[in-house]
Amino acid sequence: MSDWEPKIVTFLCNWCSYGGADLAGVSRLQYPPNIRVIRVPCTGRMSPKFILAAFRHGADGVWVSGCHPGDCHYIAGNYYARRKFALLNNMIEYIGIEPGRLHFSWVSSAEATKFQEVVTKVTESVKALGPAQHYIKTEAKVA
Amino acid sequence: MENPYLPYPVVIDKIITETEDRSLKSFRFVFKNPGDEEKFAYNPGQFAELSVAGKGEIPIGIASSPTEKGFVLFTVNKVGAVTSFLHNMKEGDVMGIRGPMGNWYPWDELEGKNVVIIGGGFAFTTLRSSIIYMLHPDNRPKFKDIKVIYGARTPGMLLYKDEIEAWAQRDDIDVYLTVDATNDPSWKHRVGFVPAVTEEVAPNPDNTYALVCGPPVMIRFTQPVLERLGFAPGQIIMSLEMRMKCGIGMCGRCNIGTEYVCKDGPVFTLAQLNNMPKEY
Amino acid sequence: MIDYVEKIREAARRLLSEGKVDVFIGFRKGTVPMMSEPALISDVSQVDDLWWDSNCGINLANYITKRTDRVGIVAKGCDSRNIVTHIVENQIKKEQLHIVGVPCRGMIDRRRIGSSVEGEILEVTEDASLVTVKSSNGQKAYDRNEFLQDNCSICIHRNPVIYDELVADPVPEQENVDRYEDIRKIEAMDPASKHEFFTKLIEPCIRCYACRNACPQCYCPTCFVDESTPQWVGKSLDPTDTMTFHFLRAYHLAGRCTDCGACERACPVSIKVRTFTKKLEKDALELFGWETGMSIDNRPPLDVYRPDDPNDFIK
Amino acid sequence: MSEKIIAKEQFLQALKQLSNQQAVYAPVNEGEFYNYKKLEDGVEPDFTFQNTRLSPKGLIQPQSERMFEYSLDPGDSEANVVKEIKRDYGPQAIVGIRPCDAKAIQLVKINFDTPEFRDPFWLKRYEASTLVGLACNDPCASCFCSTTGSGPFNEEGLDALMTDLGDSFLIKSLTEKGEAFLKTVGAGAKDAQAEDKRKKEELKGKAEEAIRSEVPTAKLREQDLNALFDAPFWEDVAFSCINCGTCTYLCPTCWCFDIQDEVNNLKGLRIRNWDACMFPLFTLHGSGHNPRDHKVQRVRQRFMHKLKYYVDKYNNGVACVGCGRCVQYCPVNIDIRKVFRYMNDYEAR
Repeated sequence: MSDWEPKIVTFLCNWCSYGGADLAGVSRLQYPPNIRVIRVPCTGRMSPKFILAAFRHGADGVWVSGCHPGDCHYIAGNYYARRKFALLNNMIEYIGIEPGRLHFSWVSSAEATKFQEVVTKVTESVKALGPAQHYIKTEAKVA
Repeated sequence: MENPYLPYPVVIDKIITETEDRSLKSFRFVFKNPGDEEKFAYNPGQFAELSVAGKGEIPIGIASSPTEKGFVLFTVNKVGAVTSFLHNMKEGDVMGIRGPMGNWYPWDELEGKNVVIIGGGFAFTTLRSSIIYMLHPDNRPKFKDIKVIYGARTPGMLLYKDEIEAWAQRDDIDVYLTVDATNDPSWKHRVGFVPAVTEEVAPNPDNTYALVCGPPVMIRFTQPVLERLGFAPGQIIMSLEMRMKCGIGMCGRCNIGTEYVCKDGPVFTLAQLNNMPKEY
Repeated sequence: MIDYVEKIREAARRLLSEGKVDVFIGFRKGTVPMMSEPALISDVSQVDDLWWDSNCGINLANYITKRTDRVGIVAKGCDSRNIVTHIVENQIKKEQLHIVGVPCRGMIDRRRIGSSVEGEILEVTEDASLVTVKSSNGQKAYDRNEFLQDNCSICIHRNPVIYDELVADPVPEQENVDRYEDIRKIEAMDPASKHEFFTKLIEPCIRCYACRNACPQCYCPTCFVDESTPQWVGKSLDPTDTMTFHFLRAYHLAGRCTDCGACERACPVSIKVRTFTKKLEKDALELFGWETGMSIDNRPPLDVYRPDDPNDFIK
Repeated sequence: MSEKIIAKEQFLQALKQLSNQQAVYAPVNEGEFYNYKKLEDGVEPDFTFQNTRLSPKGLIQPQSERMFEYSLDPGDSEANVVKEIKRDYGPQAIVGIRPCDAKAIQLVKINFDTPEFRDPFWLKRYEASTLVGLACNDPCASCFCSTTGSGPFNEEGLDALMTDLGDSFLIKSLTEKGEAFLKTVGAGAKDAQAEDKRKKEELKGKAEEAIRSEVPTAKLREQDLNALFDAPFWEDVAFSCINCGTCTYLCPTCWCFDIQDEVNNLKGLRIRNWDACMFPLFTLHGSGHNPRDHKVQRVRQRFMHKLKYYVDKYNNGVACVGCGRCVQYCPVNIDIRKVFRYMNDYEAR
């Protein structure tokens, strides 16, 4: 298992965190290559279905990142998202997905360094947990 | 035990985009295994389940005629998960077809009769099958006058345009084409709705059967026209659509009263439908 | 509770005959012990069909979604909170409704009685404090409080929060109730035990969707389980799919569930499906100070935000 | 065919032994209710049940069942070709099945075994099954089997029928399969004596008398289908319905199913799952049109199917065996016995 590398499905908002990733890229900042980025218009667009779908498809971790509170391109999308995430985060842990598999962050398009730091932290945290065990849809277990 | 749920593997031999909005494509399939084509012996009016591995199955009327050998043809409207996937498939891809299913137009009964074919939009598929079948030299003598009334929203939405134009040139079939509206100056045929054209063409009901296939709104307005012209409910033959899964009368969803559209239908006379609950 | 029957009939008779409502929604006496059937009447002559007892646990708010006529409706505490939620979510207008409030002493749990009583239950009668069960093995009376539905025994809003009239004086509300003892126990488990707990919890599920459909808040025209492009959840009895269904059903009720217990009551295989929704109810209360359906002037918690909402779980 | 008496202890022992050789399903107490379970270590059959919560139909038509498999790997020469799954439909004994549920399997067989098509999945499981019934000495208050063409001691559709005589079971074999079962579990059992048979008759009489719930069926066939379809009582019957699948999934005679494809990586399955006429999706066309869009249409379909369409189509009685499951577990107390009366007694104006 030593060469195992986690796969982390990452949802980045178009206006901030995706820009942060872009800046990290053009600034040649090194970060772990474990994230698979999906761009969303706003964290407010995030449905819990997206996050569950990622886990169902075998993601070892999921990370959602958007604009800092107050900086939403759509004024308040991330404020609404934050409430949804708070409940979802607890619920995910409640059903037995380990804390440390689901992450949220606010990263602005200027925060390339923060982007680098968060990717590193998220990857380390997921890596420490090992491959996801539960809640993965495999071949249907039916007659 | 033969497994009636197991599709025959087929290869997509040809894909033809039929309409200007690209929502309808015709797929010509050839059977992968020799012998399957014979097992898939069908009559015009029947349908089959197109089976896309990983996506599911959809019931589609067979657009080719049994007189056309070496392939089967289906014209598919892009609406749901399976059809959208199918529209993106390519020539040479492998999929499956399962059937033939259901009953067919009553060809024995139609012998020696005049046949009026009334179609609208993309419901022309099994009617194409029927026309090709009747026009085949072996079959043409069995039928008397054949009239075809076919309408679509615009000229670009007509299916099988080249074939239809060719039929229009023949003298053993009368073709009346119409569109709801057009500003295309090259359009040489009628403009108007199918019911109105039917009224104008006024097929004589004596010794005549009408095969009617089209969207519900067309059927709703064509039916009274035919009745006014003197067609009895037993002379009006229609093909119904339903959500289906098994196609063999077992999964339970496509019934109208006691009849399963997949197995006892899809072809019913208006006389039969008049005795069935109005739930379709 | 049985003493409410005449009051409910009187209200229905008055409302229908005065033309104040077009229809009246209440319960009919059931055809088997400990069951009642939701019923709609539109004529005074049907008023005597109406019934009320401790087996009216199905939530009647489920039957008013998107109605366009004027409706009289019987409502217990929880029903009334779901009616509030319906009004807030624009499923019905307050002006259309005439709410006949029922101060509720709790519904009895037919499952618990079923598994506590030897033999087959033939008849169950009740008065203010006792439930008398006649079974194939004889007759016995029980304290009704011992047989309340789980959600009723921890209910803190027994009286309707919105009504046009009450059939009786309000009942005293239960106090010092620990609503979330069971949830805290699960929260304290380690992830593996949680997974095992929930796997076992939903193991009997047959995906009949009775829990979803009994819920007044489940009114989406197309439920996520029926969506095909994309398909969020498989339709077979695969355990991960079943879990996905229960998770998303519950999550969709975040900040909307009143813990009326209709889901659990409806489940034909006795799954304690409230175990999912109660967690969200608890969190909505703890994180946002939210109790569902208490006033038509409050926006639901996921429809609003505060700048100082919990943020410490976000990096 | 023979009748034997076997002590309960001995019978349970013999079942256990049989379960080492083949699949044996029997009612098992699951806490609040009983269900059929495969007997294995730690799973004890319990024949003191009234009936199981779920009918045994799932042992012949599993709620979810793999039909076919395929590869989607472009490198695979057989990619996208749907193939049969090789599986062993080894013999299975279903022991303790109630006569109503056994009759239900015969009703369902009409759907899956037709002159034109035979459903291999259903039939292979059916043919591999030995159905060993357990007569109902104490029918439930909501049972109405005797007026739907069955009865607490009905032998139809069974390979053998057991009767609980207290300390022992009287087992009567009814078919070759039943005889083989009896030989296997009844090694050392005595032939039933006249006294045992008398006792059984007595229990039978008592049980039949105990069924007080009844439904009228005599006029269903002569009723006009379209008149029933348009009858005014459907709105009232359907009002309380929440459109869940409880009645259909618990019902032993509901057979409808859905077919779904599922893909994992590059391998796929075609699966069939129980489906229910109560769900709007059941009949939703691709175009968005739905012939049974309203719940009253769906509720009507369920009852019309059971009590009129089936009756007319097959002339084989009603598609209800009177097990009473839907009566007891419908969350909103829609009672099919009432609908029987509405439909049978309906007089169109």
